[in-house]
Amino acid sequence: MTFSWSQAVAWLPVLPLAAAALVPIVAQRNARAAGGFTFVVTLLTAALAVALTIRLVAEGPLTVHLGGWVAPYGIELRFDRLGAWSAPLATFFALVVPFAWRYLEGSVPRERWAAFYALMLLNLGGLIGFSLTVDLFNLFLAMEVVSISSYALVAVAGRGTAAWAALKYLLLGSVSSLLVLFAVALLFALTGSLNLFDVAARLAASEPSPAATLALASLAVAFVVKAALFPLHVWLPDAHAIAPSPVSAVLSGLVVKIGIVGLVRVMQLAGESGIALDVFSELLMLLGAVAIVMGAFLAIFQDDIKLMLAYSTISNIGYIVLGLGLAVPFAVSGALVHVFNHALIKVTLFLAAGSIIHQTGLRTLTDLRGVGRTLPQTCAAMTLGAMAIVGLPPTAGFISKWYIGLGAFSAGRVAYGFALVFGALFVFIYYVRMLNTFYFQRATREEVVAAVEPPWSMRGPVIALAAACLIVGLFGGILLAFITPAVGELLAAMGS
Amino acid sequence: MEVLDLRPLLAPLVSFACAALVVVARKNVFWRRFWSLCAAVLKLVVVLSMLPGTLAGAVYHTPVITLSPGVSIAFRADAYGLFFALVTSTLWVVTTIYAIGYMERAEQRARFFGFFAVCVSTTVGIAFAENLLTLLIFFELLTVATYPLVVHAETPEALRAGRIYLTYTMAGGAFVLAGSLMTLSAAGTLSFAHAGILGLDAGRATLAVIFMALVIGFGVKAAIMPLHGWLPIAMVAPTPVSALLHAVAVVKAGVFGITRVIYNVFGADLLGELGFASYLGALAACTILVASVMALRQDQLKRRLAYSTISQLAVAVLAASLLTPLAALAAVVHLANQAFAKITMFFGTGAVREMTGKTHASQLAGIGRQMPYTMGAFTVAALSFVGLPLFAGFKTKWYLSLGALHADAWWFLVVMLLSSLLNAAYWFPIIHRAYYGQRVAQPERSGRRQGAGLDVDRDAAGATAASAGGKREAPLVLLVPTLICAAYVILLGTTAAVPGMPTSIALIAVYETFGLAGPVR
Amino acid sequence: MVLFGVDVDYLAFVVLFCVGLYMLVRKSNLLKKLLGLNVMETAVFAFLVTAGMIEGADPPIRTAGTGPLFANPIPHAMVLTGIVVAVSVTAVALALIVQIHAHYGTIEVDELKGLP
Amino acid sequence: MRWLGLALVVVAAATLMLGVADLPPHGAPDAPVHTHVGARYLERGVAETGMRNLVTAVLLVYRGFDTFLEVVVIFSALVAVVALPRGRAARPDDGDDRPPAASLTAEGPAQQLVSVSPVVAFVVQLLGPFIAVFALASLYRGHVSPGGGFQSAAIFGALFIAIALVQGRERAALLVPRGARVWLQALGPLSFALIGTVGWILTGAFLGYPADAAAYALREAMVVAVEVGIAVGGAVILAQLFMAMEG
Repeated sequence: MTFSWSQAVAWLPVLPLAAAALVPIVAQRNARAAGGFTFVVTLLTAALAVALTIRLVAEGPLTVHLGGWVAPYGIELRFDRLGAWSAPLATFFALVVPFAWRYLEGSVPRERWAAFYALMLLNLGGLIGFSLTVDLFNLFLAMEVVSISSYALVAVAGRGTAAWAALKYLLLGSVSSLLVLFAVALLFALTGSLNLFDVAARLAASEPSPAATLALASLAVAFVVKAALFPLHVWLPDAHAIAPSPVSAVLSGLVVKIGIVGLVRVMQLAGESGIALDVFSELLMLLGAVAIVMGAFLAIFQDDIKLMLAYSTISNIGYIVLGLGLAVPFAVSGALVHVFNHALIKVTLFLAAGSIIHQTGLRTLTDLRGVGRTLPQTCAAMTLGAMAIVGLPPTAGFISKWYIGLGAFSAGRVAYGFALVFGALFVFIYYVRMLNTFYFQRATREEVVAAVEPPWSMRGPVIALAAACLIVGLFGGILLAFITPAVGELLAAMGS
Repeated sequence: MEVLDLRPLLAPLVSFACAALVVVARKNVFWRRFWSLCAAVLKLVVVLSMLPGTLAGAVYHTPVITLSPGVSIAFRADAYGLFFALVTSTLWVVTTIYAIGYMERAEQRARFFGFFAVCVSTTVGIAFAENLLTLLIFFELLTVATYPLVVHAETPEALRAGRIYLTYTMAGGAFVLAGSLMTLSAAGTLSFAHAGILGLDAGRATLAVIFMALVIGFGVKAAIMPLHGWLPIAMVAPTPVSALLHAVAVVKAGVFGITRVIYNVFGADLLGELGFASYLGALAACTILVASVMALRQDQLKRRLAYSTISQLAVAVLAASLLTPLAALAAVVHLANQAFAKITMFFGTGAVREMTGKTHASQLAGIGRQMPYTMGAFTVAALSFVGLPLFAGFKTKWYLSLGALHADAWWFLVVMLLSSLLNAAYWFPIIHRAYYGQRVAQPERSGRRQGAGLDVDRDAAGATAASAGGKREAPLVLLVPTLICAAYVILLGTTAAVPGMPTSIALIAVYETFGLAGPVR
Repeated sequence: MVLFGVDVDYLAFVVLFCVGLYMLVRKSNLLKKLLGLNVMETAVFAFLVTAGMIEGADPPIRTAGTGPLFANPIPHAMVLTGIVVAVSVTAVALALIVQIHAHYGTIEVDELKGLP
Repeated sequence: MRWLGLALVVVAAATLMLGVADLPPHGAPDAPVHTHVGARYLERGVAETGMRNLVTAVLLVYRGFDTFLEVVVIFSALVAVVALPRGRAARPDDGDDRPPAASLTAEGPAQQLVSVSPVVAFVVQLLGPFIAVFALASLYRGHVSPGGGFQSAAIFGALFIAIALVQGRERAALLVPRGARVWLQALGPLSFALIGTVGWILTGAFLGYPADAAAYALREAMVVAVEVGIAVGGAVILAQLFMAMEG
């Protein structure tokens, strides 16, 4: 056996997925041990992903042909600059899982912990597989792993209301999955291949057909549903707000991004096959701009902090989609950087909100007055996250807003530029209310006065993430430089 | 000559560090005060240490982070920036002392002094910003850092004021962001240059949009008339905050931003060709007059001060928009002149309120006999605003008028004259009443300091307080800063060689901008 | 056979798909919605198998006496996989519906909407 | 809302018609779908994989990773169902005045869901062993004849459900011992990970199978191991899904 780094790419999704099967076995002895085991697995996955990222920067993309069958005859996983998204994915999970250790004690009965941790690992494995694979059918399967585990994670803690939210999520999610499957089937029927680039090449070589356009369009619609772009967002707020906070963090920060990764795959397909999606990208931009404003606008009326965070996800997806739709270098780079930044910020916010809810048992702004005094560290993290999500400099959110905006203006789309810049103001209205509540109002509830800072297993991740929001804001250029070559390739293909 | 140096970065960092230390010190009064003062002095020293070099023609710059080509966070202390930094950091020392006295019994002092330090830090950051991005970053930070100070009282009124303040300034920030982005896509860079970075090739319409976005953005902070709504309302903040932030740091940052836009982003030549500046000038002229009239109608002192501030800021904006060297000089020196005069007035008002609880102009009868030094300083500032020779305000008006004549803007002289008259109309009655007015026998609200003795001054004051009309001067911590500022007002008006704030730097700034042969080169 | 310009096998897929979609969209009962989803899934599977078949070909099992034409094995593999996925989703959905029924006492969307 | 749903269906129908109208005529051997990847599998599949059933060859060898994800999907379904709170803890107050919309509520944990006639019960008991043998055959001969791991899992699962219906859940549950469940349910993903690693060691490619004729037995063993993992794991998961759903 010769060790090669590209073979290690295969282990990246397999490690968490196989470990997920072991979680119930570990938990049989001790439910708490399952948490530790899961943490170790996420940590290993993150380490592997980071190691691969370093190889990637040094040597270029790593490709593994599973089973040794060269594409298009086998399944190909690519660890390129887009696939490197799996490194932050695993890292975020490695921060969320320790947070969940203590969080679960108050919200999920002990006998279901094993299932919870297994679902987390399945979710991670699915997300990684989704971002690595360039095989369309494989993409569908990875998406289903993510989806099924997400549906269950939404309902894991709650009772009926959570189940209802999860079912709404499931019904819409399944239709979108079905659209993906249909599109894959259509593309297969047209080309006889399943490898994304092979499909695109064969489409480019054949005569343009409405069927191919239909396939791409239904892929795009499906991913737009997964990404919860504005008019198709209805499933998101309830699901993300009702889920336990570590789950909300994962769902809102990471899982919705499969829609975005999927859209990038559609862009690759369209670019390589020469199918013009002009009308569609116009629509994307318009919906993105509307989503920015509407998501923020709807967030204003929420009293529940998690519901507010959920709506802000809709707004942020608007940023990303607008950036992708603009299809100019700065905007697309900004959008892809925002995929990371939004994940970082949203995980920070949901974990901080989770800490507050866990320590006080309250979740509406009206009840949480004055909590900034009893939970100073957690609330400071929340504040930093809020500043970042609004896009105030020099936080992480600013970098992405800056580049997407720059793209809009340099593409001559001044209206979209202004929509982007001013949409954030709506978001700010809400966060000001939140900050006022936390810091500048007297406590009205005893739970708030009596609250103490959460244990370190919860506080540590929150503080680390909040610090990262700031650091990434200052050194966002590195992210940008990392993603720019990939964007160049993507746009070069689309331009040809 | 460009010199690589850490000091432009160090200056804002000092007070960031201080903010952290203040928060760490928290309950410990001594260390909190120590760190606050320490940082103020240290920063002044850092800024002052750059003065000789700048006078010799050096420009210190510190690149920090490059985000992408043409976009970086970098600091650069040119003459104009240094001048602005000198004004703020000198005033910070003074205000810190005042604030220590004033906030003695307020709640949440750690938060107050922490954010106070951050505010000043960001102001210096604005002064030393090398490009629009850095400027924008500190501009937004300033907004955020001021907010806790505005809502410090945590009353519903303060929260409402805070909300209005944020709405205005965040919208302003968004305009600056949009303007910066458009500038970047039109010019390919954001670094300020003496001749401007934009060119006619960007297209007149684009340039108009950029100009409007940037001027509106900075104009919100500079409180140009239709955008001024937040300033009077934000006066609910404690007096040192109103003084430093709403007479100096925040609003001056706006004016500073506008001048940067006019001279270093567009450039005097380009703007002269485009003619946008004259609209801005007209707007500023209106602001001067309307705000003065509004000030006349305010009885509450701080609100009157606020409208006076609006009017005075517009003077600087108007001067900058005339695009002639002398007017530009006026705009630069006005930064200092107005700041010192206005802060003197705020200090005086704050002291009066502290001692007697009086907040309205109509209540001030006889106060001049009670607090002679405080009201003396107040009078000096008022005279400066009216524009009497030997006071700082006169210098501004002098250069401005000369500049206006150069620009053939005779109407501007009329505006100046009217403004002086209006200033006289709203300051002199107060002074008159203070010295000659008879105290009406009314049940007055008592000042916060009556009765409870904390320092020596107050004991004396408290003892005499009972006898109406007796002397009850403010304690030294409040009085000394007031007097220092008043002294500066006179110094600035009489001599060019004010320690720390020589007119020659302002001259260098103007020479640099207009590409003239400077006095030292 | 061609009907409305579309191969009749594909037409069957379209009809089946739309029947499922109609059930999903218009039925108030959650179980019926789920059935609609399953019908849609079946439609897509049928489409896949149709796309992979060849007139008169043998199943892709190369034992003695078969050939020379074989159906494409990939769609079969995909459909097999797809069925398992569909079963999994259905299982989760059913479990959720049981939950909803236990909590609300109903699985009619019309009634659920009014409930907290 | 009424017409919106209908409109959606009509639009979907129109779009789909437009899309499929353009497809290459189905059933023609020269369509691109038949001449590309599939053709190669048909041509060289037997030689490359040693399997006559090319569907199984695709599932296990060419696209083994898909199948890995597939067993993961069904495993997630089980975990998902287990993760949900038990359904029977309905609110005590809503039992009487609101009649159940569908007969979802079970009467009691130990009772049969459906009353089964003795004839059916007898037939199930009679056929049970044959069904089991059929499932095993389908598993073992899956790579040369119709069948395979999943089919076998489905048959086993169906058999389990039939037994549970006839003999009661408790009796059926004995078929899958409680202590072994967590191991058996994990067999699918684990066997893939294990055999994948073995393949990696032997061939240098994850999920690879040794191709040379000498390693025939080894390859056969690996394939059967994966098939057993899929079948047993899948069957246990299906059985548990059934049990978890209502008790």
